[in-house]
Amino acid sequence: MNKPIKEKLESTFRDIQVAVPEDNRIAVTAEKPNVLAILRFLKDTGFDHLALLSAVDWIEDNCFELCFILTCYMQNDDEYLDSQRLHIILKTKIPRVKPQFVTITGIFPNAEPYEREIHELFGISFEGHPRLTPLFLEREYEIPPFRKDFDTRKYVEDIFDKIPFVMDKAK
Amino acid sequence: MTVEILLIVAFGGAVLSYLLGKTSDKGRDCFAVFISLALVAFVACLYGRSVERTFYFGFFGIGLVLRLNMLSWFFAITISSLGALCTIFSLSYMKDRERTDFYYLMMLVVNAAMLGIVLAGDLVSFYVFWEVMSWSAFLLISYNKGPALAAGMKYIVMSVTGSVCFLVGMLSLYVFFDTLNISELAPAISSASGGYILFILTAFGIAFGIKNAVLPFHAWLPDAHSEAPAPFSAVLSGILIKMGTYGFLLLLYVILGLKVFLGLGRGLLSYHSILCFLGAVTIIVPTFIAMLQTDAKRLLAWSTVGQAGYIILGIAFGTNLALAGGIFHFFNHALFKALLFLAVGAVEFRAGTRNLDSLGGLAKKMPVVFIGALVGICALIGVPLTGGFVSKWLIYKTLILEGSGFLAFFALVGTWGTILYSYKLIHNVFLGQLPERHRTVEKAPFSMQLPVVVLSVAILLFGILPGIPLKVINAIGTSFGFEPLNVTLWGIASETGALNTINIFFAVLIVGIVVWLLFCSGAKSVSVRQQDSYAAGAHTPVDKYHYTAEFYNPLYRMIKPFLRDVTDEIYYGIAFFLRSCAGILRRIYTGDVGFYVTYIILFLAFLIFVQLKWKPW
Amino acid sequence: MDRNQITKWLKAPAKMANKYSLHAIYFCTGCGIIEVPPVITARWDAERFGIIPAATPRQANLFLITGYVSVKTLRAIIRTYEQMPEPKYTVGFGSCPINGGMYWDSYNTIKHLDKYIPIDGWIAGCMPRPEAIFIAVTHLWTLIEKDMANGYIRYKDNYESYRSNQEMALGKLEWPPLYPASDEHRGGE
Amino acid sequence: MVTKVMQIIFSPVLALVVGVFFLGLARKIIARIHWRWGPPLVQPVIDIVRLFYQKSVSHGLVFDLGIILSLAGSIVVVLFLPFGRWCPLDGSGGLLVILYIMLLAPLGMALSGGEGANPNISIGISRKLILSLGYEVPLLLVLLAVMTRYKTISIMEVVNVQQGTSWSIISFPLVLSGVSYFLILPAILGLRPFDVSSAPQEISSGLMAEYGGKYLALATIEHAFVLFISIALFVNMFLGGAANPIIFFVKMLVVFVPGLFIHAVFPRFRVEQAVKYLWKWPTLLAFLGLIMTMVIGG
Repeated sequence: MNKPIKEKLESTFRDIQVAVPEDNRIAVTAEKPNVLAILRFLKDTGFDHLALLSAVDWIEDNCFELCFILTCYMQNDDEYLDSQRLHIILKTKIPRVKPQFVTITGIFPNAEPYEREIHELFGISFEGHPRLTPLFLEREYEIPPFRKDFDTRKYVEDIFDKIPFVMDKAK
Repeated sequence: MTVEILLIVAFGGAVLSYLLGKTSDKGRDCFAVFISLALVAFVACLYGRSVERTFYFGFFGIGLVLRLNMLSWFFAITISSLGALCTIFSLSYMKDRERTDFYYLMMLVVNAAMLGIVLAGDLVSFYVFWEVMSWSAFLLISYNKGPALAAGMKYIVMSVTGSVCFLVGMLSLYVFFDTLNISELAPAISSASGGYILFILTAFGIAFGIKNAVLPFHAWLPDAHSEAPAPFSAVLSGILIKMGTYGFLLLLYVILGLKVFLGLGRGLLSYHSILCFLGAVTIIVPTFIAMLQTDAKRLLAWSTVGQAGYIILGIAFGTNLALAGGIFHFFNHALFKALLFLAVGAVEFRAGTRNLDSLGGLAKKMPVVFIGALVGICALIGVPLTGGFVSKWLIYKTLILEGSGFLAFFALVGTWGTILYSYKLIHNVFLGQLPERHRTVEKAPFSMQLPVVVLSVAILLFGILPGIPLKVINAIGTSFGFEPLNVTLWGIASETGALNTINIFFAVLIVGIVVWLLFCSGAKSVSVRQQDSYAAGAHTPVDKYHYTAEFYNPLYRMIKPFLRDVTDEIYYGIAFFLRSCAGILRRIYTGDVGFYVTYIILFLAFLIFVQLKWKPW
Repeated sequence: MDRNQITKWLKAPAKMANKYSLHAIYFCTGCGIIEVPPVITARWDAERFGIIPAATPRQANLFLITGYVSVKTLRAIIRTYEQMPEPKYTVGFGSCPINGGMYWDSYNTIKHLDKYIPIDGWIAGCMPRPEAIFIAVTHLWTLIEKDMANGYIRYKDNYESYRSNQEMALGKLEWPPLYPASDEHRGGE
Repeated sequence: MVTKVMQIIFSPVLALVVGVFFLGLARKIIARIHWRWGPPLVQPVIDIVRLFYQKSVSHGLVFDLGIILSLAGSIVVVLFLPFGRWCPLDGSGGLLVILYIMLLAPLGMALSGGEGANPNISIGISRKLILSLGYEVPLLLVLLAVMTRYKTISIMEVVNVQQGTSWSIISFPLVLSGVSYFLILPAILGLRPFDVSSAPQEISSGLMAEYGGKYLALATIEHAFVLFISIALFVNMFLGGAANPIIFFVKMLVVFVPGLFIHAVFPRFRVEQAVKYLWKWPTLLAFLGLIMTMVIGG
């Protein structure tokens, strides 16, 4: 099952690398412009479930990597063979200095909270996103906390350790 | 101080106040209040006198007979006192409304007409005052335009059909006995045949049933009560409904007499048991409908229909205890229903709305009205220290001891339905959190608080010392031919189970004080602002945290299929059917002259043809 | 357990009653909550010590904070603590409320809970076993006996510093202060 | 006269002791069914003493007066109920007054809860009133059957007649009413299948959500009195009261304990399910009981 997918992908798109690390895994790395086309193509071929959208911070080569994991929603029904139960991971790199990406809620509406989370914790802004407001965090951070250059120990020292213990007046 | 001066003062006062209103509003208000208080004083000092006077005007020979006995005195005192309180209430309720002179005129005319009905000695004057009352009530119901007009129309159509039945009954009586004086009718009618009596009963029964909102004829009441202005809807449901009760009493006990009434028909099919069954059903159905209303006045209107069922049940059951219970419940219902309507009117006057889902927390803003409404619903439910309990106790005792358990069951389940909808009224209007938009609501004006306080005190007084009204009711019972109850100041003393409200009062008082001391012995409690209530640690948003809507939703889901208002649909069906018939007729009477001329010519031709052919003349 | 000694009851009924009827409200913050069900059910029955779960903070006098405290739940914990009526005791489960525990350097957990609300008893352990919880309860009894379980009194005396700590950690708080500074409205008795 | 005053003073105290003992017994029995050791029998007393020393929160005057009215209502009902040979206020109203004063307690709690202005409380009140409408239908049929059977409305007479002849639960028409009353007893007492109005998990104990120290103490005392009243009513009407209080207490125990077994293991009804159940079997039995008494009673 994954052989034909691999050929089809390579035939339709030019500068993408398709690797098959295991029998039911396909890793596709692509450039930013044709990510949307690939996503739409995969969705049409039956991978209609965006399992996860996450970001990885490669601080050494100064870039963020967005990973989209797609599966076919009904794949664990019995008419699917074991070999057909596939996970496709699509990776793309974006520069770390002013991270920008386009929203994919047009194709996968359930990506909306993922993108908000990545925006809040990594600082990657997605244009076209309906509401890019903070999702979890209570406080504001200059460096978004999930970035590698965010020093948690220093943050704890100058926020929480500054709060004094309560000296009991009575004693 | 004789009876006719009372009526002259009543009607004259109404007209005078209208004329006075042309010059100065202040003068008219004080004069109207003065007149209604004077009426109360006049009626009070007529106590105990039974008088019969006839006056012959030029009205082609039929004289106006005025009669005063214990029964009519009891009704008259209730009418005049309630009328006085409602006029005082409407001083500030009607302050900045237009057409207030017309309102006061109609209000005093309705009072005077009701006094007239109660004092009427013969059926003609009874009918005249009945019509005056119905029409002035119609004018008052449709006072504030809009939907009130439709409600007024519905009311007047039904009460006119009632009056027509009354007229038919009256004329047949006149034809048979050629006298319409009530005291002469009574001996004559006992000689009439059973069938004729049944016809009289149905004719008058329909007339009084419509006015008393017995079940099949209750369709007009919810609309009329919720659209009428608050002080008038208090009079409407407090007293005007009870004119039907007075009619039933007059018909069943004065005209027909006890033996004839109970003798009609056998066993279950006798007239009195059908009336009892009708009364019992009237208790149940409106109570469940009242539970699900979201408009305060409509809820109270449905509860009026329910409580009228108690009175019918009490009157129709035919033992001295039941009669005493029925009449005492009429008196209590007049008091607490007027109190509740006045309280809701005060809330509507201040907060601007009477929709139960959007009100809340007004107890802090309007404490006196809240206490009044609380006493009102306690009396409505029949909580022991209020009058409502004593009258219900009398009815239940006789129902049980006479062995008709199912009527008692219907009435008791009605009480539990009353608890649900009366608590909903208090909870949605006065308890709970005060919404932002009602934060600027201030206290009800004094002229609204005075009637509420007076009525609450009266309810509690007659609840703790029921002997005062029971003595008068006992006299009424004996005048109807029942053997007297031995009435003590605090209830009934009889071997088959006595009632002693003083014991209950002292028990509740002492135990209440003991519990209050126990309460104060605990650690001091800290008063907390409205927003500081438990919300699982979350912040309670203003206005969004607590408001009550669809209070009895689970019950509503259960009894929804049974709730279609069948009688309303029937009446609207008849109305639309009649309208369509009229439509057909319209095609013949097209209204332009040409058609009429052709009709005449055709008819003449037809006549000539018949004459030529058969020569009948 | 000196519960059955009538003389102690007659001498100090308030203290004895507070000891042997602790209505606990346990706040399901972190992982500690999984320890509470076995404590109140068949194997280790807490009811024999007089501890029953209470539905709302108004009915409770023992507050169990089970597990790490994130910045978001601190707001709810402060609100619940302030809604409990006076003689109230708090017990912190596990090492996270003590000093942040495993999440000592995390950006969104509260390290020392007793900077924000007074804590009467700590139970060490990265989720203490039920026996440890009962040891804590008996220890709390001795504290109550010796009048040392005075968390709520400390809270009232140093309310300003507690409040300022809370505002430093959480920013603006939506509810007004429990004991207003000028002490005229609430009359801090 | 003096014995009457003594009765009036002591019968509420006795009722309180019996009620609180029942509360303690209930917790012990439920614990044993759950294989737990369970608290000492006097645990409710300890709780009440602690609650009286605990400060509390009040939401205004109606919040306080409501709970006082509700407890006063329950205590006054106890004055009307015969306990063994004692019946303090027998001569003033009988069963009808008991029936009507019994509604003072839920009304008082509802008023004070309404002032508490908490959505949990309002849901609790609406459920409590619907449930009370549910179990009131069969209860009224049962009371009417007893009253028409003995042709009286004073409960003392009902007890005296039963002392003479056999218990009324054995005589034919009233066995139906007795069984129906027993079926709705858990609903009146608020035991597990019907404790929908004070469910701690869903609506954080409904009416008692805002009750702190002394309010909760008064609420538990009021629950103890309601326990005593409903079971004493059952024993007086169907098990023939008792010559002396000890036998009366034993009879009450016999009636109370089976309800607990159901309470310990049963999940909780929703309000509609509870009312549907109450309006089906118990009402049918009570209805038959009333018809039979009217037919045989003649």
